[in-house]
Amino acid sequence: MKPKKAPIVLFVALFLFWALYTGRLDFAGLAVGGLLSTLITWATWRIFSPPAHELPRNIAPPLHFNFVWSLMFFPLFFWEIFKATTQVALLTLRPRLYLMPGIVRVKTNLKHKTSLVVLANQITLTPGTVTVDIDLAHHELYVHSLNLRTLDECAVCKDVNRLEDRLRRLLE
Amino acid sequence: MGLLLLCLGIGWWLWKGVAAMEDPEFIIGPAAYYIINTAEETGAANIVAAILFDYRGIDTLGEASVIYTTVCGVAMLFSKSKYKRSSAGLSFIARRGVSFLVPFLLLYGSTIILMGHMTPGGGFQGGAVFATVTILLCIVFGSSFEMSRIKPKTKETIESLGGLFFVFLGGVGLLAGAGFLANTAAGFPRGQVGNFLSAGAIPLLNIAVGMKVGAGLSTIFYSMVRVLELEFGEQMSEVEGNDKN
Amino acid sequence: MIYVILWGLMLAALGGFYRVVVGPTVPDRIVAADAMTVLMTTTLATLSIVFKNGVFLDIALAFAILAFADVLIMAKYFEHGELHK
Amino acid sequence: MIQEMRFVVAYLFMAIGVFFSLTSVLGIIRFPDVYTRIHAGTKALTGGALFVLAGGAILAPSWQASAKFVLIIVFFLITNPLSSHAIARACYRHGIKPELIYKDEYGEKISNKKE
Repeated sequence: MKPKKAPIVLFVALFLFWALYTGRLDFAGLAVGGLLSTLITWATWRIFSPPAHELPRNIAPPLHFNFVWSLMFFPLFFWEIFKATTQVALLTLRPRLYLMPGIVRVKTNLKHKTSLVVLANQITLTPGTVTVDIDLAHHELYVHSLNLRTLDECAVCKDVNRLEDRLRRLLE
Repeated sequence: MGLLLLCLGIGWWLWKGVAAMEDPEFIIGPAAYYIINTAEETGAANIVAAILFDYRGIDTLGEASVIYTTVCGVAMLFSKSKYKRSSAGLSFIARRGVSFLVPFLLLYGSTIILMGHMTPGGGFQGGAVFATVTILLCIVFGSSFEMSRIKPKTKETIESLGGLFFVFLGGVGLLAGAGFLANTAAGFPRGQVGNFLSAGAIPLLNIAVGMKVGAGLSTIFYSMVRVLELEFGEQMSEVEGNDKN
Repeated sequence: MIYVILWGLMLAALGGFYRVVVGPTVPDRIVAADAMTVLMTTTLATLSIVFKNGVFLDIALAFAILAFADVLIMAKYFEHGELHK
Repeated sequence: MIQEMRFVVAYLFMAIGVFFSLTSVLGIIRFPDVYTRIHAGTKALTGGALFVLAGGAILAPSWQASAKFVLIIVFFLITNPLSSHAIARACYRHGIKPELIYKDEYGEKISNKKE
């Protein structure tokens, strides 16, 4: 997201939050909401948008939001959450636990650090994996997996790379 | 097993207590008076806020000044050194996530304060949310970041301004010849129940208390944290240095 | 019907409480307590339907925010050995 | 008719959510060490809470209440992975070793850094 676009996006999000939370669509409510959103945007948009040293212009392309792909992305996202939940449920209901946990290093190709963070959160919500740490210098994630399946090659990396491709289409 | 039975028993007892609130015979004595007459007399839909700021406004002034006294006492007790700053925080994921959440939390706190006369909430609760935001910033980014954004002096100023505003609003009642902290009797418009501009001075008093509580609680947090650091700082200094992410 | 849902959520919270009491290490207790707060938030939201009262939803959101701050504070305390360093 | 459909769908969602919550708590009790317990405590619980709250949003009497349910869902989706990540990292940095582990590339990284 370009630095100039960030306050506008933040203002719209805050205003939407106000309208949804209070549920008042009369004039006074919307006016107070607009005033408050403007104030808070003015006070905090520097925290919200990525700082300048994180975003060297010539290397990292600005973050944008692909609206058409998001219509496909979010159903897939919820489907992944559902799969993760059923997987844990099936694991716990078995009489013997078949676990093969381990921590794996996964290399990613995302250029923007904010999209890396989104990827990390998404990994935590999808089947069998929790992000333990992030290495910003090498763009690597350390992922704790519930079931490695094989010890030699990285089966978790394939899952993560699939998610990463989806996220790149959404954000970069 | 005994623990389980105890939990179930307490749960059943609480459930009976909550369910009894549905019973109309539960409401007797002064409660019935307030429930029937509050909306008409003060214009506030939230009965608790009306009682706090209208029927017993002077008590609330006393309660708010308790916080001021606490801040003064804590600051006097632990004023041996200046605020020590540090930039140790949590990982980058937590930083980015919390920085995304902070504007929404601020808007949530101000919503609680401003809607205090209609929905549950008010100055004390919204101020607590504001203090939570500053504590989160201190925890996640390290205290030097938080203090560079919001100076400790600014917090003290905001707290004093909140107190002054409260007393000033009470004084308006005196000027109108209706007694200290009078609400509708002092000429504040009552408005329509459930609207934004209703209940006279109650929203303004909510704002004053919110300023006071938010700034006061975060100042107390910082003073306490400094004490922890003075006590345990020497033992833990060797753990430093493995947090460069 | 909705009482069955409520009892189920409370049973789940009781299981979390078992882990809080027994849990061999401190992070075990933190994880279980976090689970309990999530369940409590859900229970409060469900209670708003039982009593037909929107108050419980506001309380649920505030409770969720405080629980989140709690977990982060515990995590930092655990990582650094103290809060302010 | 539509009203009955709404009730059926909402209670179905809520029942699925309660089932997931119960299994996740069972996972917290049964799994061997902290890291695997975090798996159960994050994923299954987020899913369970999400389903119960979605059922509540369908069942809610007015659109304002539904909007609040949706806000709680979004809040959970943002904060739950954050807090579980914070706990996992803090555990490892504090020095709690996993009891059952087949491959550990993170430990190698930390020990390399210290030397």
